[in-house]
Amino acid sequence: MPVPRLQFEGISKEFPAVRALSEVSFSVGAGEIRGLLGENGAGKSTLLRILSGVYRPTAGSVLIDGKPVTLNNPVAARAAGVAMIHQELQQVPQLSVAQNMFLGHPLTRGAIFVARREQERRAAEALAAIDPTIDPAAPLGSLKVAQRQIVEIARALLDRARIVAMDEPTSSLTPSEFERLAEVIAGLARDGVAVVYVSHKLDEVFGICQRATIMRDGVVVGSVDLAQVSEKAVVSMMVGRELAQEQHRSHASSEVRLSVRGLASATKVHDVSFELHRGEVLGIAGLVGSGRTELLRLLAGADRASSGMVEIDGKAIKLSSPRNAIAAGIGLVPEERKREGIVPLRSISNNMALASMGVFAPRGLIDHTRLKRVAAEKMKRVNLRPFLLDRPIRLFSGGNQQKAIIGRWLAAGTRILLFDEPTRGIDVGAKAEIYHLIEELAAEGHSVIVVSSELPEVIRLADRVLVMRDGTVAAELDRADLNEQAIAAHAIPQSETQAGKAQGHRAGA
Amino acid sequence: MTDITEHTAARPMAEFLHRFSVRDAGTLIGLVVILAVFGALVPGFFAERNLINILQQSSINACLALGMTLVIISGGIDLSVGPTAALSAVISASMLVAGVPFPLAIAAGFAIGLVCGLLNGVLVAYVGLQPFIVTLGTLSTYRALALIYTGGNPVLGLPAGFRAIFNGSLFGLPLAVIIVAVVALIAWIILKKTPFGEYLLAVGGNEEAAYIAGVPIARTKIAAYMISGLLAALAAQILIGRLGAAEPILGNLWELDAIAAAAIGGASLMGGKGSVVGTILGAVILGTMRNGLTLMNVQSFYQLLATGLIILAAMLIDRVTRGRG
Amino acid sequence: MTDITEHTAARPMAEFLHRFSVRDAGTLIGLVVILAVFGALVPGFFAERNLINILQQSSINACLALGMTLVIISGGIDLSVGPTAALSAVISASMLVAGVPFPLAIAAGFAIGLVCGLLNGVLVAYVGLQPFIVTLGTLSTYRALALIYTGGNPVLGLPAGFRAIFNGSLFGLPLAVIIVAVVALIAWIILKKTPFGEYLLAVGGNEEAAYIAGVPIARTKIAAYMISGLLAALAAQILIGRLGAAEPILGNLWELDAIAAAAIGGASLMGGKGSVVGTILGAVILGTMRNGLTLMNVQSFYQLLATGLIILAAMLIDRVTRGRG
Amino acid sequence: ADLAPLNSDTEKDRIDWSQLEAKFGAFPKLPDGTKAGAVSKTLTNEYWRSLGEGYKSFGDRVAVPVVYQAAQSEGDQLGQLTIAEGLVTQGYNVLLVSPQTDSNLQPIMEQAKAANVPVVNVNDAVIPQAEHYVGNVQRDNGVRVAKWFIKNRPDGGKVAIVEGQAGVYAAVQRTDGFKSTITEAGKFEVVASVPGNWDRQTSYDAATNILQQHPDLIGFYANNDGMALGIVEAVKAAGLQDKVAVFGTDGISDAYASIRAGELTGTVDSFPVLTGEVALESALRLVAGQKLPRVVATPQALITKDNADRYSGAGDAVRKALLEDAAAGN
Ligand SMILES: Nc1ncnc2c1ncn2[C@@H]1O[C@H](COP(=O)(O)OP(=O)(O)OP(=O)(O)O)[C@@H](O)[C@H]1O
Ligand SMILES: Nc1ncnc2c1ncn2[C@@H]1O[C@H](COP(=O)(O)OP(=O)(O)OP(=O)(O)O)[C@@H](O)[C@H]1O
Ligand SMILES: [Mg+2]
Ligand SMILES: [Mg+2]
Repeated sequence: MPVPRLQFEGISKEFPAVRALSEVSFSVGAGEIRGLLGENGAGKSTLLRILSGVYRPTAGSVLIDGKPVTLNNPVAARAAGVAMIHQELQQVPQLSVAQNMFLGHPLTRGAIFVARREQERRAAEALAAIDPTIDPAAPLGSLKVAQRQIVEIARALLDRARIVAMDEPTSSLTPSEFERLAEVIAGLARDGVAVVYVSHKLDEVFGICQRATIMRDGVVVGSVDLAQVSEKAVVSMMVGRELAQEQHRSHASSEVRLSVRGLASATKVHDVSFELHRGEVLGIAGLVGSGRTELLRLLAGADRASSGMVEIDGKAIKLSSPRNAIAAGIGLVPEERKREGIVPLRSISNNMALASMGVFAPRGLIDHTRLKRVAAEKMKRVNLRPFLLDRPIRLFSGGNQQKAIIGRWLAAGTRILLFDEPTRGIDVGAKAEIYHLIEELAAEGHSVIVVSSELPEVIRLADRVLVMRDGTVAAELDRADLNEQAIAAHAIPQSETQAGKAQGHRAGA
Repeated sequence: MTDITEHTAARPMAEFLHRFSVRDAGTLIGLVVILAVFGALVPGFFAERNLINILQQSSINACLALGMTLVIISGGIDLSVGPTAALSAVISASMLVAGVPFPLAIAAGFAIGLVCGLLNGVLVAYVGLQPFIVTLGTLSTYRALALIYTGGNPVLGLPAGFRAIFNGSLFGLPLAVIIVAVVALIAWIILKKTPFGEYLLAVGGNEEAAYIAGVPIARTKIAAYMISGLLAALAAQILIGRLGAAEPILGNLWELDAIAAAAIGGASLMGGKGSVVGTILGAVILGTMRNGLTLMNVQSFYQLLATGLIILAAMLIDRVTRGRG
Repeated sequence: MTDITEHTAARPMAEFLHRFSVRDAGTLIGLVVILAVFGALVPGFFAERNLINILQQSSINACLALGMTLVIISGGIDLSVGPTAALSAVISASMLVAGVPFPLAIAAGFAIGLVCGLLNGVLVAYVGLQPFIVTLGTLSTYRALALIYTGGNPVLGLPAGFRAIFNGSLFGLPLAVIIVAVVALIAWIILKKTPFGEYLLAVGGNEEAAYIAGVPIARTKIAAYMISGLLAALAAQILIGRLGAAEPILGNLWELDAIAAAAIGGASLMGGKGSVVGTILGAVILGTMRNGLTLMNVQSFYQLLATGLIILAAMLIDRVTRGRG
Repeated sequence: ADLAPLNSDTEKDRIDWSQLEAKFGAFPKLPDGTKAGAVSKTLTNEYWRSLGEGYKSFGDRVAVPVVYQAAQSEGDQLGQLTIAEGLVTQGYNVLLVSPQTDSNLQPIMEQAKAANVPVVNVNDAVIPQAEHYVGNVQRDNGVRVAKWFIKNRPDGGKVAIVEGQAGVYAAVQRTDGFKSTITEAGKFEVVASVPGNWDRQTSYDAATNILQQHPDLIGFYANNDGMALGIVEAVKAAGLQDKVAVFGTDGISDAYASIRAGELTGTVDSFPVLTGEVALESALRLVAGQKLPRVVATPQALITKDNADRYSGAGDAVRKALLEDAAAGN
């Protein structure tokens, strides 16, 4: 048997109070695309961060082509032939796309000046494989999340590395972008690169990987040949139990809770009208950039509407700030968790309580006992892991941060919940929990809007779906008419429909 | 299951850390080291009288530093505390000299502090200017107003009754020290126990997220600057009570001492972090140092050197006790 | 297809904005307004001689502010520029007076600036202390060293030959202005054209991302502080050339002017943002203001008031021209 | 009994330094172990260091140890108060203080009184409750320079003032003395009175601007010598050294050097060393139980190239010259 390209040997990593990895060992051959699967907090990112020199292991070693390597910092890792796409976008918004891609090892002229043109040309080449429309000279901050993620991928491709580690590279990407990425990855593998691919989207992993290594609570529970096992089997290895396949159940009543008429923003949303019922889950589908996030922000009071009116329970309300919206019973679980969701240095409990401080402080002083009790209760409900309510939220995995944000609105007694991509970066187990949670909320009489680019998610959850296109509601589909083709047909602007048809099962966005 | 036992075991420890953080312990160690050094070098350093002196001499800076801490936690900075104090002082004082009843004159002084803070806060929160540069601008502006108002002259002859308010003693402790201790307690309660404290930490920690969570960003910031202004006015009252006169140039460079105290105490100028206990310890460290150096009769150039080095040393000690990151 | 034509069409515009940003245009408008106001109020304000005066008087602050801009872009701040300049000045000057050849004495002054910056940088980058508090500490330390070195006395009697180096004229422009213009050009090239400039922006913009990308964080920060120290030393040489004497108390409050210039010019104290052109314009705005107010013989209290208000006004104008956010 | 607030410039209960010995006899014997504590404004200005030298030289002469401390910078009011409080607690027999402002050392007066320690306010800022003051008349600094202009520039002309830190007592008084005296004379016009903040560079820039606008200016008055020396450079740079007279205040050694070199026209020397000697002498006389008048006035003199040598010799020579002046009544 040939020497594996990449070998982890007994890797352990301890953080204060948490053992993130224990004795992780497995190897990846040259030209292999290895899936790395596990629930939130299983330790996938930690392992890859060790591989890319960001963390140092507490014990164990990494071997490349059979030789132990010291990966003390990102530069050493790069020198050893490792390129990595990080889960959290690691970019400098003030610099241009090309500058970001060459950051840390710029191309120079005469060893003094940055060869800007040359960088932009090479960046454009690398980007072309996935999204040729990204302008390498544009400031990175002006790009949308999805485009930024593509830049991050393209950056890793520049390095001509022997090992490419991808930590949820597609969390913001559309299926068509994923298709192109899949081709790129296959190309890498043909060239003998070892690829480690982390994703919570099992269909992607099944689509491009030969084998997958599955982790749970910091240990490897096994490596499987994906051709031999079912998704269900993999999932049960990940979560340690069988996940029941749940069916959609509707709790919608006829009582109109929220009524939106002619809502528009100055920029992206035009004349949106719809009704939301008590106990209803309303899905919003559409292409990336169709204005869904913007619509939710209007409803959450985060942006100001330029016209239109909103009624709750028949009473017109003004949504001039998130405070107003919250008072009216509306809460937003935002799309970009790190930027808009969490206060990194504060604990889980405090992050949870932020929107309902008034409730916890009826006489001016915060009742910490009550706050702790409610936090414990809500966090148990969302199954926070590890269950450390006083730990700063920044030390939790993305999925668990998301749970805390959902808990925030549960604690605030919100009646209308707006979810923007609620399961982005969230594992199958937690995803099922969140779906379940959303249903429970609906059953309790909450009204829910879910924006999602994953059509199966929309179909799984929604009683009714609005399809948005270019800032307007292109169609409203009832449960009976819900299927991916129907949504796609309305979401994609007519001229592109032809091209869009080609994309089979998940032709979503 | 294991999760639950684990976390209940971890609870009391976490609770304790919550109340007296590692960071504050680091600052405390810094203070103890400095006290020990001076105690060894200066005879009579630990005399009760001298210790009270240190507290009294630290009280004004502590008062300002508490306000500064709140502003810093909210992600801002207030360079205008000295001139705010001066403006408040000269206006209160001239009312007192004109025979206005004490409560009214004091209230006027506090009102000035609040208005100065309000202006800073509005420029930062509503207009969206950088706090450093806003308060750099008002630093000059408020000072100029104080000078113009008095024509540059001190306001002398404050009534003895007024001076007694801020200048007395209670249980052997100077009133100024007691007042500042009460202020510190209130600040601690605000930060740890009230929604406003939580809002400050959230706004400084991640403004965008705080906004989405319904935190009243602008009001929180403005309130922080107003508290800072109010405490500057309080410091001014204490000082003019002590001095018996109010000068328009009072409060020169106060901002640097206040920032130093807050920073030594663990406030991060990036926002979202800071501690009332730490700030008080920071102010006492600075006060102790001055007192000790004077008692050792260190020449002023070397005192300046020592001031610089001790600020650096305090930060280093803190860094070491707390570990990296 | 359409996409491609679109983005190539957008390129030249983006290029242009890249070179002279909207933000710089805002600062320029601020300057023009101030010039117009003084031009209307002060006869002879636009005399060539006076305009040269303004440039000359702005040159020292501009020199410091350029270094400050780089430090601010890297996410730091350097409060110690004044004392660094003082230390460099008195050491150069005493060597000159002792008869050391000019180049050696000047080099020694520059070396002092570099060492002061190095210390700041190491404490910030390797030890991980907060820049504000590190340079607050070294602010006292370096000043104390300058005072101790000279015993508090100015160093007088600098050789005329030395003074001519920094004090002459070329093509009718004072050499100081030309030197600072060259420095500005170099700073612009560094920021826009070299990897180091990118590293500065990256470190200040997102330190973690920069670290992961392999940017040498520590070296980049240290270099920024060293450049700031070096430019403080250069400012010191220009100043002692002009005054013919080096005082240990030279450079008092220089840091505030330098920060004000950088901030007016668009640097964000949160890091990752700043412009060489803007900073130069900011320094000229402040210089114009001083010059104009002096020529109008505004009384000192009102000059102080005007200084404060104009800093605020400059920021407001900028805010309006640039729009929210 | 409440004392009226002190105004050192006008107080009636005063004596000239030259009369001390005549009125109160030879220096008395002091209690054993007498030691004096002194607090100055700052040591960053030669004036205050010279004052300390005066304390020390007189202390050495009568075998009294003197501790001389200073705030870390000019304007550090609370720091100075801390220092002074430290000295009170340490049990010095007499305190000599030169306050940063009129009021920042006020609490010392009470603490010292409680500890039965006399306090002498030496120069510059004036504590209203001070029972003892030794120093010169601040206003007179400006007046003397104004008189020089009136005498030596009979045709009058444009003059300018460069002021110290806004709001500081000495700066206000000196500026006012100059301005009112020269304006009263009629032929002069004060075209500018701008802040120099005790700073050489600021003064240089201010002077450059003023000269450019008023090339026909005939003179500058600066509130201290450091600023005056900055102005001299500006005047030289403008090529006007023959036309513009520049005066400073304090009489630091650099000013003397510059006067001798023909650059600075003059300065008002207030003889800090001598002032220090007189102040300590007065303070120790108080310790010995003598009742001195509230104000002991110390000398000052306008120094120009003509008389520079007379006032710049060793301590005793200057003392003699000044005693002669005093006897001559100016
Ligand atoms: N810097 C840190 N300090 C302390 N604990 C950490 C740190 N980084 C990660 N952890 C903890 O280590 C564990 C593993 O986290 P990791 O991010 O590797 O999980 P993951 O498998 O990538 O999860 P996700 O799918 O949500 O990205 C989690 O419990 C997390 O809270
Ligand atoms: N930072 C930005 N700079 C420029 N344009 C932006 C930015 N963010 C969003 N946009 C534009 O605003 C439009 C609406 O974006 P929005 O995020 O609301 O869409 P969305 O349907 O929610 O997409 P997504 O699924 O990515 O969240 C997009 O067409 C995009 O071009
Ligand atoms: Mg992860
Ligand atoms: Mg979106």
